[in-house]
Amino acid sequence: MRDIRLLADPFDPSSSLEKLSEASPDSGGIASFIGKVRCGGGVEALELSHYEPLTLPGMDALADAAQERFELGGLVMLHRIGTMHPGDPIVLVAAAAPHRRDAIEAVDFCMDHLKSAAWFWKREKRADGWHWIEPREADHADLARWA
Amino acid sequence: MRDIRLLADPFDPSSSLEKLSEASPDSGGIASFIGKVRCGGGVEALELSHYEPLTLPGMDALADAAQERFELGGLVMLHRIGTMHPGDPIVLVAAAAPHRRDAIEAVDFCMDHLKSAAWFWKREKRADGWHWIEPREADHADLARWA
Amino acid sequence: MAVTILFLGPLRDIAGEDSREVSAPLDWPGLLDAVSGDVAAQLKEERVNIACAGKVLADKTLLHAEDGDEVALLPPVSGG
Amino acid sequence: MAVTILFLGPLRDIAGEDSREVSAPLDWPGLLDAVSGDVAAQLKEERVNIACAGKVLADKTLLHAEDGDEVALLPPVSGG
Repeated sequence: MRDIRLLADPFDPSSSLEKLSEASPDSGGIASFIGKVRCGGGVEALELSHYEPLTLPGMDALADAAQERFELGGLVMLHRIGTMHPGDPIVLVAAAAPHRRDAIEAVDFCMDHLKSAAWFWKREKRADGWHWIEPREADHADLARWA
Repeated sequence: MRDIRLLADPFDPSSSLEKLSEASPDSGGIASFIGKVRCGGGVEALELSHYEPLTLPGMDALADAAQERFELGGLVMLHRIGTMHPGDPIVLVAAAAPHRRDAIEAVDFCMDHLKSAAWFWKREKRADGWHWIEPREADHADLARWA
Repeated sequence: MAVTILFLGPLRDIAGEDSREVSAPLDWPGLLDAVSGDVAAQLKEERVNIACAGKVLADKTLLHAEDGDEVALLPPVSGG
Repeated sequence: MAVTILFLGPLRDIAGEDSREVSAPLDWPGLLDAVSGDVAAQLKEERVNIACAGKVLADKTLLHAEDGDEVALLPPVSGG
């Protein structure tokens, strides 16, 4: 199973995880990461914009790279675009693999690239209006680990 | 939320993940690993035995170590004992955290320790009977990363 | 026909518009002239990329957009 | 009263029993005498641990089990 998608509407990470698990009976391990809009901290909404001609092809190329680098039985990468609210899932990366560390590292690898090397721009709405989010230095350092 | 348990009966990792997610509204990230009995390969059943006076206290101490080492908003560690069949979940480790890499590394850390340093013994039933599973060399190397 | 310049992410706010049509062909000096001074200053920063016709340019100063091409101005990303 | 020796994991198969009661006190030489030669050979391996009264011994040769203690013989683990 390989499911790489941009989603304009809310989604349920649990049901995607279960589908991956069912579709990967010979993979003993499934690792996942779910990123959500944080509650608290004064964020009222979060908007993710993207550039269609680059974003999905970039995610597909990232999935290719993960499948080449790690021995995987399945890979799911779902990423929201549009406006989200606190508690809403933003991203799900899940990998099924015969060996535990392939699954965990594939998720780590994909998340680092989605954070720093995928064509998304994020802004938050606070009481005083919208603010663009700058990339964090830590995200670039995380990405550099895979070079 | 902290939920560290040994389970004698089948469990549903998805519902535990969802509970962790709901209980950790201010953690933007939730990482997880689900280990299942592999289908195929001729394994008909898997039995995990343990030593009660050590096993659960050991998992609690592991959870303490993870919470000390990483900034976590919640931690779930569920481990089956008894007889399982292909497709059955064996273990769920899930960590909620404000920062992605804390969540992912906490799961990695707990799994490495559960594999090589927790008091479980595993045997598989194949067509010719039961076989004890020896620890893998790779598991020891994985554990050594955290020393 | 023309070249469409697309302002993405925070560059949209700096430009005050989503996109702008300019006459083809469009090269790097032409692009810097076609946008506001604030946007031009951003474009000169290394961390701002340019895509032309769906491809990110390895060297944005070699931009050469023709009739019908879309030129996307890509500020630093912040996904996930 | 007595000391209970508990055979865990694969040691249970090697011993051919789950547990055995022996008279207290029990020390390391006494333990090696109380079990079969095959189990004793396993016990001498570094990767086999011993717990006494719920605590894993840092040095198993310092075993000193008293009346009512449980001595658990712990072969290499394979969890998760």
